[in-house]
Amino acid sequence: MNTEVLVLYFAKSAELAGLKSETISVPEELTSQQLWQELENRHPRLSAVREQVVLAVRQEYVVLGNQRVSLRAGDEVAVIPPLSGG
Amino acid sequence: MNTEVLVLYFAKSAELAGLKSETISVPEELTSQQLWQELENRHPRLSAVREQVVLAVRQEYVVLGNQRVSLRAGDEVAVIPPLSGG
Amino acid sequence: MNDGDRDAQDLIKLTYDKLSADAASDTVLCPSCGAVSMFIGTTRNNFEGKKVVQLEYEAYIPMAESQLKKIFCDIRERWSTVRHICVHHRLGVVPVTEASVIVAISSPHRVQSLEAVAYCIDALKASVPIWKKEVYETEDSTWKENKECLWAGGTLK
Amino acid sequence: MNDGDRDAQDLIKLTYDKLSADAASDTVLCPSCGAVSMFIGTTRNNFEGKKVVQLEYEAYIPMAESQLKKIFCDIRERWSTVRHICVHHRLGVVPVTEASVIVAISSPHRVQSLEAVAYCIDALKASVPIWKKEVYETEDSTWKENKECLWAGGTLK
Repeated sequence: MNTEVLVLYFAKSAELAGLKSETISVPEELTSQQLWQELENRHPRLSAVREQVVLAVRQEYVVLGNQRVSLRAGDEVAVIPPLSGG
Repeated sequence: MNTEVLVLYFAKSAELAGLKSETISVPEELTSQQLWQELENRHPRLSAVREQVVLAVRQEYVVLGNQRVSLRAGDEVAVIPPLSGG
Repeated sequence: MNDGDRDAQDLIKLTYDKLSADAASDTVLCPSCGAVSMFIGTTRNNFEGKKVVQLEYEAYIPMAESQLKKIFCDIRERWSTVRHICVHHRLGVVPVTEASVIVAISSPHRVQSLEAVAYCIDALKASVPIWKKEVYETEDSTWKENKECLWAGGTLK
Repeated sequence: MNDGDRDAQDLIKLTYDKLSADAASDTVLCPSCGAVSMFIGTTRNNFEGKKVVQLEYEAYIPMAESQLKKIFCDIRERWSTVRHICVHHRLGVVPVTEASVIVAISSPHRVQSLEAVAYCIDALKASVPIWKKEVYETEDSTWKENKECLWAGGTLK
């Protein structure tokens, strides 16, 4: 089953995706790597940061890999390039 | 030979001596311990801080002991109780 | 002996306004504390020989706040005498020499707040979702990467 | 790349006026530095169960200035990238929670100024001729002794 989530893009990922946020439909259960692939399929230029990015799901960091992610309608997913605050 | 020097008292030593500064006549050559004794002779209550005091001669610290001190007219000698700045 | 002391405060502000050291230090003052330690991060005018004209910051604001709160919890576990903790981070355009971040921490004695400030800025750079773009005189720009960030530089370390 | 940078500044002020964190940090800002670290010593409201109403500071002013300059030299030897160093120390009456001392140091990267600030306040307490008297609610008072001072507590250590 699919569900609608809000995806936020920051910093370089926003420049590559060409937008700051969008609502997309994705499977309710998938791995973090598969979730990333959904985003990369929509915005192929995101592949440039694939090796140096993590996601945040409901404001918690998730690295790309085999971790299972469960999503519900309205959940917030963010693309987090390397941090540079401070 | 004696010479006249300006003695400055700070913090507790000023309270014990009852004054903040005075000009006194002391030998031109003496040890730092003897210089202290000159001050203690003038102000016996200073003995209360004898074990926790150093002098400053021309704005350089000198501990009480056998160090030789050479004084010239107008030199500044200060009584330095334990520091508590900051 | 804490008459007049407020409860321990966690003070977080992400703002487009200019930061103030006095404003940050005032928020952490407390009558039972003898020490306020602070760190102010400012915009440098150069990077590897390129002249920087300004920085631009953006943040994932709600998550930045929740990550800062986690850091504050860690600080209170490590330095139990730390009293108030304040982080002000500027967003948007920050001209050269202006402050991008101010960390201020109070404690009864100075060692704890000095150590906690160093820890706080390290942890902020490693885990708080804020980004800066350096804009050069040549009109190009680069998204920076903190060396403290685990997923910077290509592989998770 | 130090366009617009002043030469390294040693900034010392002993003053009866209220201290300001902004004033201290402003004096050490420089375009090539990304870090300003600060320590603010404030008056605590208690000491061993006694309620403190104010502190009174006095200094051997010219020697305090020369001792601070020696400390600044030591800092520049140990941390060669340290840029500007500022110490503001208040004299006379300092009410509870107000600042008695502010140390502010700038450096291109933060580790050096953070370490140098900790060193500076330790060294100041150990060797700069300034004294404080704590005045208690009970109207008695005590001349304080820094544990960092080698001749405090009865014997030279």
